[in-house]
Amino acid sequence: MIAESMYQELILEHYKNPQGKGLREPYDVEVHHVNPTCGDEVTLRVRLAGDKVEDVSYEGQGCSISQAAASVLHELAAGSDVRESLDRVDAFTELMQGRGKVEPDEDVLGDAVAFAGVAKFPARVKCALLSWMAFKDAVARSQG
Amino acid sequence: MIAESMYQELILEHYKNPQGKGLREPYDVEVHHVNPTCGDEVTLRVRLAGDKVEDVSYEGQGCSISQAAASVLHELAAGSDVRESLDRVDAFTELMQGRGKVEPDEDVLGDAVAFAGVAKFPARVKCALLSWMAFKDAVARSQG
Amino acid sequence: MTDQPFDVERIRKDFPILSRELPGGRSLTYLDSGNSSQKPRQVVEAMREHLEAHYANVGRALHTLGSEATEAYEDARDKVAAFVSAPSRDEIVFTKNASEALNLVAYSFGNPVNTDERFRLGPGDRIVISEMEHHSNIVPWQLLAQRTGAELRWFGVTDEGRLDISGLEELIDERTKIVSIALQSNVLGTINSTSPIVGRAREVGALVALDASQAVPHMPVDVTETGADFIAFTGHKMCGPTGIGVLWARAELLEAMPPFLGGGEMIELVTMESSTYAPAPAKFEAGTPPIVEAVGLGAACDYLSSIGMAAIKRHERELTAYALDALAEVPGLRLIGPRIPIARGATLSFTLKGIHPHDVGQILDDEFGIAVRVGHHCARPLHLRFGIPATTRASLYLYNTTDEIDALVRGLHHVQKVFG
Amino acid sequence: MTDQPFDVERIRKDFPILSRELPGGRSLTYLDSGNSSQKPRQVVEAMREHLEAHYANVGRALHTLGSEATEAYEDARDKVAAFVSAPSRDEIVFTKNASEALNLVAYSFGNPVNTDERFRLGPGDRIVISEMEHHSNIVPWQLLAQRTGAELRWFGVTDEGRLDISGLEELIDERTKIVSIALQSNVLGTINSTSPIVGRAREVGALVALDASQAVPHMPVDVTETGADFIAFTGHKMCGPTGIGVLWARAELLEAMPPFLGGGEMIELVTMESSTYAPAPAKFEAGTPPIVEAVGLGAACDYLSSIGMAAIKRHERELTAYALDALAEVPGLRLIGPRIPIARGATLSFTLKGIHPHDVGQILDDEFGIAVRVGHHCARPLHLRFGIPATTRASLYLYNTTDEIDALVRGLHHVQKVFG
Ligand SMILES: Cc1ncc(COP(=O)(O)O)c(C=O)c1O
Ligand SMILES: Cc1ncc(COP(=O)(O)O)c(C=O)c1O
Repeated sequence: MIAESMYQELILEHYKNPQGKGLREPYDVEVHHVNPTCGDEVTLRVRLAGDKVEDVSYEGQGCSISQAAASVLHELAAGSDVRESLDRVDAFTELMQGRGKVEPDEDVLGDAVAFAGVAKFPARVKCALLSWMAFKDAVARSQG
Repeated sequence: MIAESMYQELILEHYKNPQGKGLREPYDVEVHHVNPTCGDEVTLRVRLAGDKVEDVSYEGQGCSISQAAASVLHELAAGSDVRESLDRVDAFTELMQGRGKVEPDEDVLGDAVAFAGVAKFPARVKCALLSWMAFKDAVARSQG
Repeated sequence: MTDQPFDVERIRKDFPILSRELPGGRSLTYLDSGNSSQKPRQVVEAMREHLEAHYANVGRALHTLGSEATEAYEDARDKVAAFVSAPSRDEIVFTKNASEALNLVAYSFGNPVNTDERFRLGPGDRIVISEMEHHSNIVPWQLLAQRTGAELRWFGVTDEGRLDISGLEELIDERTKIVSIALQSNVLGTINSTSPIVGRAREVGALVALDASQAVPHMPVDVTETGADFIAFTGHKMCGPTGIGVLWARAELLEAMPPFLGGGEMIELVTMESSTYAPAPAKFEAGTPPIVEAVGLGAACDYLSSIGMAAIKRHERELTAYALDALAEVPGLRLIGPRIPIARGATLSFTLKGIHPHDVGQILDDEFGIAVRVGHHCARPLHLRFGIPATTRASLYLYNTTDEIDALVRGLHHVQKVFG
Repeated sequence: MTDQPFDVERIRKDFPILSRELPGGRSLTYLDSGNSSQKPRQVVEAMREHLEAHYANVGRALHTLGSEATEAYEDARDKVAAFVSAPSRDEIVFTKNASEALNLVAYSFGNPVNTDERFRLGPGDRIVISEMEHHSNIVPWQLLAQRTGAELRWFGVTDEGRLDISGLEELIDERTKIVSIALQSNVLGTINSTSPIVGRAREVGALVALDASQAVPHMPVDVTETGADFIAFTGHKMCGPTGIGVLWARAELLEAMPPFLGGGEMIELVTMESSTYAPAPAKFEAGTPPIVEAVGLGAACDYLSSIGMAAIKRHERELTAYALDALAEVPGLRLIGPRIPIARGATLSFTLKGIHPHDVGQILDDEFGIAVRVGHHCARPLHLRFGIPATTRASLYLYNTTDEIDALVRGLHHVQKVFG
């Protein structure tokens, strides 16, 4: 099983009821990322205000993992501190690339720990990371 | 074990008391063959008289297998029918290259069946065949 | 033997993993044999026994274990040769997998050292493959084209998932040196008819390679009958272990080909300045070969032969017919590949409307212990051809049952409920 | 752990084959580990267990078995990385044996597609090896020289069996692109000091490869400490299975190198026109990898680590000192290689005056069940250097005892009686 069923439900929940989905104005930067292996796509916008992430809005298509991951990202990043949200991206990346060996820190990752089980499937890691990488990219560009 | 001990003794016997060793006159053709892998060498002369192999004389150096094989060759070929001796070479070659799967025919091969066990060691097959191949080559040349 | 009824329950008992309980108490429904097959205990046991009682290096060792190991290794070559009716055991080269076998063939072309005209390749020359190939029968040829400047061309695929040979004469032209095609597609299940391609290749003097990775495990294959020059397949898809593949090639071609990997065992005579090479197959088996893996593959050939490849093929055809009908009932299911159980194997790839294959696979596994493969199955160009990024694939083998197909269909209905 | 006495009797119990009875009731004295080592039951059992309970293809499968298999395969990479202190697990490429690893490195040079200056190779450029190399570290470079027109040069060997680096500066000159040397000779036992060679190579901008096939099984090897760029070794000589070898290379070089074998798993994105490649190590692992073999190799690393490589090295040094003294007493015995147990491993090659090595090996095996290797041990140029066609080689490992050396010496006396 990819993860405990509680977490599966959480992923499904986010998939069926994505948080903050849709592209919104105003935004600083828009990026478009594709996972060529499975065709998943995401268009993502960020709006920063000083040290804060004011909004993360997105539109995309793909499997439940990639869609739910975008929803969870929105939940965790929108309204949070920029530095903190980037740390969270790093923690999530580490978890995903950890082949199931990295113990997720629920304090840092919140609902994103639901994806822990994905880390055991190299082919799925990119699905989970798609929107997170897009977010990191967008933040870097809006700061750069 | 390379072969039953009776056969080993037979090989050792031929090695220690090689039959017909030494290069003799007259001869029709002399050939020199080398086994590059282990450095074994043989110089071999044949003297044919019509359908008969009148003499096979040889000189060489190498392991007991290659030396004994030359001695057995002499015993079987010298004084025998050319056609028959070439058939024997073919049977011996088949036995050696048969990876231990070919049942030797003692009527055809005589003492040469002692080498049956060698066939299981690809690295040794060439030792046993060295003088026999030289003989075949020499006969072909003296007929050609 | 082939007249006996096919006793799938008895066969399943030979595969310990099939009765394994998955975490959460799920039982296993393994429908991913096209990816890799499971191993009967006869194969596992042959390997264990060899490791514990007969192991040594082969060829060069002159002691008892060395002789036993050499005999076991070379016996495996005999078994594989017999399994595909090779004219000579010396035409069987052991590689690490089918991919290495195909690369070995590709690297024989355009080698500046080689003088055989058939293997000369450069700008203006042509390599022909197809759009339904596995990446392992695409990338080696792309790399070859890049190294040599030759041109890579390919057959298309029809909407029904058959090879489109309408442009055969133009595609395989006088400049073509090599044509390399799958005998059976790992996505569509399509079994390609080789005779038109071989016939045309002969006309223009091109050589023909067949990727038989998905064919040899599932039907009787007689290498000579295919008319091909090279045939690649792989141990792990035919009840054998990982770490071993096979290249069959006509003896005369193996002789003409330059060596690929250099090292121990493939040589005749080495000096610092230069070397001469052993005759095939040793020439292409540099270094210590997959000894224990060969023993396992030999045992796999014995196992499959004891059941009979014709019987296995028949069983799979029955499963395929059953599965095609069953899947046709699933709403929103689009099958990619032939819809009729003719000239196709037991590989069933499909999409479910509105649901990503990843999600199909995850729910099937999570809830029912059903193992299918999802993604592009190392055949991305074929998926692009059908305008889809990925499919769900159920691939069946001798140990699968109609009950398992029913389970799959039930699982798909559930998937549709979850994501509905 | 390393303070405990080395309990060789306990270790021997882990290797079922060592207590096997040979035909004719002979017991086995296995002195051929340099050719291939025996396997402890921990390794055999790990492979059996994987095959019977966790087997599936790796990476691309998304079901429970696929996840278990992937985890087991990638865990093995972690274990191997830790075993040789690799800075990153991604620097561990699984190949089929050491020979493939060395060929992989050789094929990275002079590839017309590659643009990295360090790997460009053509006429005027130089490849440097040594006269004590195994054929697997000679022939790949000869083939490379032939393909590219580069020049192959080599270090000589002293009468004592040491690498002759007196001409170091001349040999490794500004035109040198790659130097490839054995860390430990499979005939002489000599352990080469790499620092002068690496130092000189750095001066001229050449890369350095080490053939560590005979080193990694016998002593602690820290890849970074060697200073080398590439290190090759092989599973079957270190208590692991056949069918798997390892290439370690610095991450940055793996990135710069062109792909070698093309196929599934080594790609990122494939279209019919062209492909992009996965990052290393996947880039160099085309096709289904040696999954079960990796599991076995991982278990072998665990096994060796549990005993301790330093302890194994110490044990072998004691055996070597004992064997050198014992063999020195045998009349007419000429040792080829260092006579003192310093900077040399437990590999003892020798000739017996007037008796062909083939005969030595045959009698030792036939009469006493002693397994040694006879011939040129895939190092013919080295034998030519010493003016002999072949030697008898006893090569020892963690499970060997001084009693077995005594048995060898008794056997040699008997051989001399038989052929006296
Ligand atoms: C020094 C050395 N290099 C390379 C090899 C080749 O290893 P493999 O046969 O596993 O490719 C060997 C062993 O045969 C060896 O002893
Ligand atoms: C059609 C086809 N060709 C080639 C391969 C490659 O086989 P391997 O992974 O054993 O190299 C596969 C399987 O992955 C396949 O299905």
